[in-house]
Amino acid sequence: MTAPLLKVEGLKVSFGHVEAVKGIDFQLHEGQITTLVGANGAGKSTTLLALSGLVKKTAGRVTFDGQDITGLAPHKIVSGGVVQVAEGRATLTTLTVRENLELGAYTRRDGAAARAADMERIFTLFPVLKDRAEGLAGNLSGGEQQMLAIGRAMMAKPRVLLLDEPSMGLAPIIVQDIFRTLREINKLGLTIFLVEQNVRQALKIADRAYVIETGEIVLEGSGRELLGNPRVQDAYLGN
Amino acid sequence: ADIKIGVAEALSGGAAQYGTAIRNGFQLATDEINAAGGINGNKIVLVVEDEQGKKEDAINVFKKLIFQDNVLMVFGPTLSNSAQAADPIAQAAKTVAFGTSNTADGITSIGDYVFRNSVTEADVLPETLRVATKHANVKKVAVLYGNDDVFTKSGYDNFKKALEDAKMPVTTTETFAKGDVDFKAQLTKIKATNPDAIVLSALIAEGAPIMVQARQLGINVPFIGGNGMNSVKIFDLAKGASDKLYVGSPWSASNATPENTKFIKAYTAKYNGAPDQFAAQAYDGMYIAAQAIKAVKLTGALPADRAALRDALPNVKWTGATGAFAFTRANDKAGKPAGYDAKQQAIVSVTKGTQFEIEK
Amino acid sequence: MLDQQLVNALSLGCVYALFALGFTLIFGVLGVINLSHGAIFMVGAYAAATFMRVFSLPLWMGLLGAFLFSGLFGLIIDVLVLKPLRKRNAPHLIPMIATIGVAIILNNGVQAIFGAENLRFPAGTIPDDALEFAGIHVTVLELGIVMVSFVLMGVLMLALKRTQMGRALRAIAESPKAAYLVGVNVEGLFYLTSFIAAGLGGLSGVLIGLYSNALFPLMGQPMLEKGIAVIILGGMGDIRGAMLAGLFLGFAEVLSVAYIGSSMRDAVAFGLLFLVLLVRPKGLFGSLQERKV
Amino acid sequence: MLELSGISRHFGGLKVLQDVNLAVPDKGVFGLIGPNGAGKTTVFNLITGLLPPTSGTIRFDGQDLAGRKPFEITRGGIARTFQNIRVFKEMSLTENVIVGMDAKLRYGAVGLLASTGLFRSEERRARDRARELLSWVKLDHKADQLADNLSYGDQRKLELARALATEPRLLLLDEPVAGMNSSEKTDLMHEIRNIAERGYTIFMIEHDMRFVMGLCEQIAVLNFGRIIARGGPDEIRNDPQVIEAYLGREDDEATNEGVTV
Amino acid sequence: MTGFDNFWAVYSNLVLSLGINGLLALSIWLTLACGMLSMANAAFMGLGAYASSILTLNYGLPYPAAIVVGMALPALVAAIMGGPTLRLSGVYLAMATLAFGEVVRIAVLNTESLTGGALGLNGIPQLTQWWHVLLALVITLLVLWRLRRSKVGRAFEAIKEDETAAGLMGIDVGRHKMLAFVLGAAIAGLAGTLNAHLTFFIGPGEYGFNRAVDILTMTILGGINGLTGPVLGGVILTILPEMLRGLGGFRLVVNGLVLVLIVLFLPKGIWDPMRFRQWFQRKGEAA
Ligand SMILES: Nc1ncnc2c1ncn2[C@@H]1O[C@H](COP(=O)(O)OP(=O)(O)OP(=O)(O)O)[C@@H](O)[C@H]1O
Ligand SMILES: Nc1ncnc2c1ncn2[C@@H]1O[C@H](COP(=O)(O)OP(=O)(O)OP(=O)(O)O)[C@@H](O)[C@H]1O
Ligand SMILES: [Mg+2]
Ligand SMILES: [Mg+2]
Repeated sequence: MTAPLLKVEGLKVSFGHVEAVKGIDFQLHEGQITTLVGANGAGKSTTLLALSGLVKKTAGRVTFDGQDITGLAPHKIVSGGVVQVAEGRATLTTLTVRENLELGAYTRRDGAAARAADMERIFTLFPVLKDRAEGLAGNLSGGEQQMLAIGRAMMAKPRVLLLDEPSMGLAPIIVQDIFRTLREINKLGLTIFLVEQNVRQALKIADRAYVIETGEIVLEGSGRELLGNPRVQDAYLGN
Repeated sequence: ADIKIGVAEALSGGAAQYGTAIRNGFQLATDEINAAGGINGNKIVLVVEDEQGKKEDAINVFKKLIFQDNVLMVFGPTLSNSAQAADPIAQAAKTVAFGTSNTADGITSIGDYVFRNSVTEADVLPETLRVATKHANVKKVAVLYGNDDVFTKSGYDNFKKALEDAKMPVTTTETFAKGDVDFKAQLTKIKATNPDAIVLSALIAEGAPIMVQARQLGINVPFIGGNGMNSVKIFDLAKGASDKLYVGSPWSASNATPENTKFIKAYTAKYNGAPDQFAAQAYDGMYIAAQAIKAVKLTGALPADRAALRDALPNVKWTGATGAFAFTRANDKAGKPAGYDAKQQAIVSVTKGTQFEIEK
Repeated sequence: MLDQQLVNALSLGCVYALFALGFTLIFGVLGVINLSHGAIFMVGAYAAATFMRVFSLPLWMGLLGAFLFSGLFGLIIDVLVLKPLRKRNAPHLIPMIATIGVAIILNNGVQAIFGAENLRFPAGTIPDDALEFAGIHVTVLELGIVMVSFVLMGVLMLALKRTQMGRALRAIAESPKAAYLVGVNVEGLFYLTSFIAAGLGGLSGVLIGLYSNALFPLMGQPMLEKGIAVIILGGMGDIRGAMLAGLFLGFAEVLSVAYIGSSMRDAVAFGLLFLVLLVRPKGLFGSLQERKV
Repeated sequence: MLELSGISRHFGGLKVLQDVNLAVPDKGVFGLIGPNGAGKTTVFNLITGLLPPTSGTIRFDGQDLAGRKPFEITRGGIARTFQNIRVFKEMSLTENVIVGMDAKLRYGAVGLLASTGLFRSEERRARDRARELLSWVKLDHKADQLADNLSYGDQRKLELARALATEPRLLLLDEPVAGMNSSEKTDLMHEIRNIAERGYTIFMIEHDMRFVMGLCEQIAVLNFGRIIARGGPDEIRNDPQVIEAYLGREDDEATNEGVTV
Repeated sequence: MTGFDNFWAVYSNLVLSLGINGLLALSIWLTLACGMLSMANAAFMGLGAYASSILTLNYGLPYPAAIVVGMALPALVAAIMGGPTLRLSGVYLAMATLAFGEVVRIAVLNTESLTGGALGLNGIPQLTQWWHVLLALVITLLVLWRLRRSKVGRAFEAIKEDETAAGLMGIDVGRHKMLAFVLGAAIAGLAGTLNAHLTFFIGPGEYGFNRAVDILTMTILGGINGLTGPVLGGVILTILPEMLRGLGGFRLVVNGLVLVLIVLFLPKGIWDPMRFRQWFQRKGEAA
């Protein structure tokens, strides 16, 4: 197997006296979809925020493409190519759709033409964004905002895309769209790390999966394996 | 033994500019007196406290000076408002409170331990008006004053009365507020009424820009100012626009009496800057107090000494930087005799170039 | 008279707006009502006056010096005071209280160094004489203030609207977390904002100090009161709103002096402001959401 | 029980709801589904008095709700949860729930100031009741924690308990299982069913089809501000219009689990 | 003179100011507790001070009656202006209330025959006794403490966190806000009355912007999560400049520095039980 693109070792995060993530290890391989599933409060979002440098890691090491990025500032992590679509989307509602997308390219220094080309690419992926480009992002419906959030993250030319529950609160038809899109952009070569409550679907599209319980990784395997794992079925699929 | 005298002035906050000048005046006089051997061989020791120009602090400082530092008498506070709050403390403690900068009505009504040598404008304004009218042919005036400040507001009250007494028509009365930087709205309005002079009750921080902006609007009539404008700072702050300002006051920078010349020279040497009226009155205030102390036999029993000082003060006659000085009895609200005000001759001067010129 | 008064109102309005530009910038981006802005304003004026006197510098150097010097102060305040509070997630009024402390330090520090009395810029820094057009008097300085404030407004608005950094600043204003997620160096932009806002404060200190020609340690205090009114009336951190609200206040004051009476000026101006708020509860341009802290 | 007739709501030029007619029957679970931005939450906002309708009337138990303030409507027996969680973060779970009982605590100013026996017994009753409600949603073991420290899913459950504290007859739930995983959804499904069996009427917005189909006796579908379908789960599941607008086709490998189950 | 008499002679005013500032801090705490940043309390203090002083000074009204008026008038004004104003939120409410304060100040300046204008009112009888202040503070604390522990306190907190959600929990948001605003005004009026009858003099400059900011500072600095904080904040801000008297010219610089340091190291206010608990726990762990 090739060396992992992103490697996390012994990651711990505490809030005051509560340890939300208790020393976890996992790896993302280039070009794969990896998923992290778990119950409410298991520490999934915290893990992602720690990867992006938005919460302080109490211990652990993160290597990305062979380089230690553990203590880097959030903007350095983004410019390095690790970009997150956060829980609740964090669209900038007072900016227009186009401005949101342009801001996505904030860390890029490769010229306006390249950025414009990427924006066109995103517009082909999500045509509705093109229609609403000059409108305020706050006026988009929940699903459209989710698309915008993904599109904005892609404007950063990420090498790894971190997604925190992208399907939450979306109509079934949109959820299908989102998962389809994820697979499409994955096929374009993007590495994806997906946190989902929608465990079944996440496992279905994942190459590799981890299960987290109260801050610790308790199971790992390929998506298919875990889908068939009785413990997973029992705890997360509600069968 | 040393004679402890309390000084409660605003050394910080908005009134610090005046409080500092006052403190300097006291210090200068004290140094001179001590250098000349003190009072009957006793040195004066000043206990200086900052009252920030706030009434609560003035009360606290008065109490500290009177009850803790056991001073013989207290000078201050800087602002009339603070005096209204603090002087009753001194009155109740039977200790002389001596104001050198309080010009508002009613301060000396508080009681018979309250003294001041600051002249209320009521006494000098009629004279200023008379002189200005005579020299500048004033037939009607516009009035401009700061209506949110005791000093400028009580100045205005006296102006108003003087104008009524002199049967001088007023074309319009305008106000401004402390801290304003733009007075053109008022001045434009004044200009439209075509007065022969503008009567101005302001402190220098606003008075100077008012004069500058008036000239910029093409208003070239004389200004008739109160105590607050009586400062050589006007030549600096309103450079190029400072001419034709009439001020009346017992003290003038250009009054060439030997006492005043000596004071201005000593002050300038010591503090590296020209004195103003606040410093002059404080300087004289200390000498006046010294005269009274010289006249009493200090026993060391504080209450007796304080009472004796009070009894001796009203009799002091003194000629200092502000000219000949005597006290005159004031009445309280019920009309009974209370504290003591100043009785002094006003000098009227007008700005010309970088000088106040005395006009008769 | 009305024409002259309208000119007066325009220049007074621009005085308020000029002060408010930096003030509203820091309010908008950092979400802090920076009550030391008045002190920074004063520091800028003192700095320029001192530079110009001691080194006999021309006005533009004084302005530049004031901008850099007060900007530096703003930066220091951010690093030493506001940043630790951000890190500690302080409740949202706390930074404001801290800036009160900073203002006390600056006001009294300047007084301890320069004394309480009025200072001025060297005479002749700017021509004092008024120009006259059709009976209307204006000074070079007034024209300068009007121009500078409109130009600054234009530059700031354009920068915020059109540049990537401007978008980033607006992003921070809405949600620092979202800004982090797109890779904005949020801390860096906080520093930059503090620097520029304070620099603008200092710049306005010089221009307004030239206008009144009487500098004193507490000269920023009255401006601060009016400035707060202006930035809130304008709507959270809205540059255009600050400009408009500044003009509103200027016109309200001048016209109430002209037609109602100068002793009622502030009551009329603030009464109107009160009424405007009742009609537009988020200020003139308050479409922006207040950040929930 | 609840009846919307001819309801429209516009925001400026945006016609979010157009002539919506809905009747929520007494007892049982009623569902409202529809694409994102269809206007579902707006319907709840109108019912609870947060927004006035542009036209139309809303009746609850035969009474017109027009002009009533939100708190009056709540006191009248309608409670809700929020799509964007709105728990009181700085308060403990117990306190959160007791806030919901505000109108039910009957001690006056005197009782309050003098800490009378009535005051104490009422406060104790509130505390006991809060604990009971928290146990309904299995949060009683965290009763004294701050709500802020709960995870997303737990906060949703807390909102549910808090809404129940107002003693509603009609409970409006806006996406109660968003952010929960399947087994948690199953748990909550049981809990909601229990609540319904206790006699509450439930009106629910949800995107999770398994959840909706499993709980609701009646479902209405909103699309672009209009009701496009109404009926039992099976009818809705097979309605071509609903599939087109909302459910999507099952032509994908990663189909929505709700549809396949 | 005994030590205490001596202390009291020098510091009685300071001590009573502590109590009065404590009352002011509590008056704004009440509105803050309800999520409203109202800056009108300085003006309410002034209204109380002027109303009661005019009555005792010119009409010889007995002090208790004057106190009642000094509380009732601001409360009444608050009730009238609360209607339209309390719809505003955050800094917009702060601005509207500041504007109201400014209008009150100008009104005082312009009603000279009644209020003395800029010259203020002087010769106000010194009727405030030490126990008046103590009693006022104790009763206020008691009432607020009871409020806090009841459904009213919970409602305030809920409104502070999320007005909409509170309304949908059946809480009459408007009435509770009004209650906090009016009660705060009455307490501020009480403080104004006590202060006016302690210092012989009142003037319009005392109740402006600076006072409004001072009051807010005391409360926030002390900490708003309880009643101890505001009182403590009032005490510290009153005593601090007095304690620093020895420092001369730079004393207020130090004063400002202390303020900044307190805020930096205790960002939730001085009285922050959570932090105390944390400290104890940390010590416990270390041991
Ligand atoms: N800022 C915080 N302060 C204190 N505790 C926190 C904080 N953020 C998260 N936690 C706690 O950390 C734990 C993990 O939370 P996290 O948000 O990572 O869970 P999650 O797996 O994403 O859950 P969900 O599916 O509900 O989003 C939870 O118990 C939560 O209460
Ligand atoms: N206050 C408002 N001002 C302007 N537009 C609004 C407002 N509230 C809602 N809208 C618009 O109304 C439409 C319907 O919103 P609503 O929140 O009711 O949708 P929804 O059906 O609940 O969607 P979702 O499933 O994504 O929650 C959206 O387009 C939204 O942008
Ligand atoms: Mg999460
Ligand atoms: Mg919704």
